[in-house]
Amino acid sequence: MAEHDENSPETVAQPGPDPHEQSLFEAPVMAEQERMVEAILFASTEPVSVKELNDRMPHGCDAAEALVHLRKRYEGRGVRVVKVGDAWAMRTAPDLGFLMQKETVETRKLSRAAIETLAIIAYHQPVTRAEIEEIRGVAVSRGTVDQLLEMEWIRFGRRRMTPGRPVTFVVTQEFLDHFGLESARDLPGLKELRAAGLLDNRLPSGMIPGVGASDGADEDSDALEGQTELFED
Amino acid sequence: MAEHDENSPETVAQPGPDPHEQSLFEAPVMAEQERMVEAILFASTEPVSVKELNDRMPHGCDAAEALVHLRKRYEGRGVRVVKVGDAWAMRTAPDLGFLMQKETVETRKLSRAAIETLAIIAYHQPVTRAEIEEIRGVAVSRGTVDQLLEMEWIRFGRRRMTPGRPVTFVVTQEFLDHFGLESARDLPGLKELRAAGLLDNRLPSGMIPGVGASDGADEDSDALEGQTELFED
Amino acid sequence: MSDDDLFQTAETGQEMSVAERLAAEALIVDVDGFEGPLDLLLTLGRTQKVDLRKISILHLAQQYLAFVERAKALRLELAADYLVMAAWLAFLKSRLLLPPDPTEEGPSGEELAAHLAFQLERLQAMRDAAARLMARDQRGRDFFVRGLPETVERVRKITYSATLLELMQAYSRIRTRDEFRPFVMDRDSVFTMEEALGRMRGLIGFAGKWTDLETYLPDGWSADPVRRRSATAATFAASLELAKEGKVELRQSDTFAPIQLRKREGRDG
Repeated sequence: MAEHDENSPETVAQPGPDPHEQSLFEAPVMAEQERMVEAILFASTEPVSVKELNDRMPHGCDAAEALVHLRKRYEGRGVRVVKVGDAWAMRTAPDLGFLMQKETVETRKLSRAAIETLAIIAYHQPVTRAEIEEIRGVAVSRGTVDQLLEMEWIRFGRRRMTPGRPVTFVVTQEFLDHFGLESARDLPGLKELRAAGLLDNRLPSGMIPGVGASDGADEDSDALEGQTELFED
Repeated sequence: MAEHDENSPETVAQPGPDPHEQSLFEAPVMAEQERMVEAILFASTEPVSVKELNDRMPHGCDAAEALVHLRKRYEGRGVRVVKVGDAWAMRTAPDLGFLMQKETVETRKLSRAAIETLAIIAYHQPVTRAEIEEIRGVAVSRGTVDQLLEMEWIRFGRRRMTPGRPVTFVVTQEFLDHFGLESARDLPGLKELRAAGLLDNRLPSGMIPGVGASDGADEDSDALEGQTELFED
Repeated sequence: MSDDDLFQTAETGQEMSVAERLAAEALIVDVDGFEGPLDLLLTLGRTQKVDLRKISILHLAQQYLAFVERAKALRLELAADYLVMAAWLAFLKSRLLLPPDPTEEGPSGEELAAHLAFQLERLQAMRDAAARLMARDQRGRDFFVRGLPETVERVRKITYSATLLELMQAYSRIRTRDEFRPFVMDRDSVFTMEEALGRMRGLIGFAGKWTDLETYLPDGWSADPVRRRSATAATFAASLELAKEGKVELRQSDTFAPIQLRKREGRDG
């Protein structure tokens, strides 16, 4: 602190200052006063009143006037001089609030329930919740469907023209993009899955002949049917 | 995030973005980028790296260039834009420190041992405990190093590739920030000390008694290497 | 090594007279600031008021040894560093006093002294550097950080990932779950006796004439030999059951000739 003698507080804030003596020291120029207000407002943990500014600044300063200049200087900047009650503070410009967020992206694996539900929708679309449950053999939680809707991988399709007019689910373009599919038709049927060794059967495949074949065939026609509906709307 | 949709990261970061599509979103003008850097630096007590600035600003921004403009703008003001290692921060001008009595936090008084140890680490980094002891001629107490580590003024550097693979100590960004240094290269008198050979860890091996002498000798060549490394980059 | 290790004042003080204790404390005040032998040498060197590089190591060594003697006289415990340094200085002193022995290996007394001077100079340089460092503008004392920082909100954006493979595996899992029942049979190619019985019960009402058993095979079970075998066996077993029940009559004209059946009239009709 030794090198800043020209503004040294000792000079103006020494104990029991004599008013006559003080007048010997001229108040700093307005530009300097503006700097002072700027530094005080910047470093303060809470808004500072004009009185307090004047108390902290050297004798003869006019914090109110310095504030006018400072406020003008910060107009349109990323930081503003704002009045908070009777006091003053510096704040970041409200339109830049979005910068005060730091986004961290975390990638998680989709839960088993979610991916199964998604698979059923993809292969059977348009499909109702009841149908999904029938195929999966377990109830589909609301959260799972909501998650898939939120991810925009599924959306509501047309209502079924059956009693209760249940909503159906279909996959979205977003889904196709994510999985690199031109259309849901491109999803391989069970026969192909089996050929590719993707069926995680624990039984030797020879023991269950035919099952995949006929099922797969059903699937195909089903999927095609769904597709037509999907791409019609 | 709603108010800056045109630069929304979601828009440009969707899977498989088309490079042509990206160019549709122009980065904000430099004046606007400067405002953004201003707001981010202003709002943070910690120095912010250029990388983090770019991460938080809209796509296509050049924080490094905006910083050049901003730093210039704040020249001579009550608040300054300062470089701290690889990062940037806003700090009040040191000549206005006298206004801030209220803000002053009573810092823990460091012992003479701690101050000397800190200086040795700063000027000789990366430096091993044995080397510190050799320079000071006395064992370094655990408490001293712990205190400096706790204050986050020093941290562990890379291990020496010498027998025992001793850890080294280096100073931190926090240290640079506290003492208003842009980098460890800016330490006062560094050049003169180096020119005088006083930062060389030269040691006729095995002839000096006392603490850490032999260790120091082993690490001799390495220390020189380390220093070069540090001050070259 | 802290100063406390250096002189065990607390314990030794108990046994001393007041005068002795005062004398001891006087010395402690003197040495209180010393952190180690180099530090002490540096201070002793400074009292000679000369440039460290030109310091008389011999003179310094003598002063140091005198200091250690004095400290020992006060029965203060000296730390190992001090004693090692004392021994080394005594050795250095002897080297500096005696003419160099050309047959002896190792650094000369002058070289040792020069290095000691270097060490002292380096320590002094570090002390000065430390002082300059501490004299700098310091954060929180001379310059200040933002008083009211805005917290940077950490927005955790979670993206879920799934691969096409996982999707297909999930679907396969669901669709093949039914296959995992125990004792799974080839249901497609097996025509059970129950099925055959059910089928024949519905048909025999019209079978007034002898008809080949084979005509009772269900549609689509004749072409594939595997299926045909199963259907034939089931139908045959069913016809035996029906015959047992007295509902049909069976006949076979010759070995391996076709089996024929017809509805049995009369008994319950």
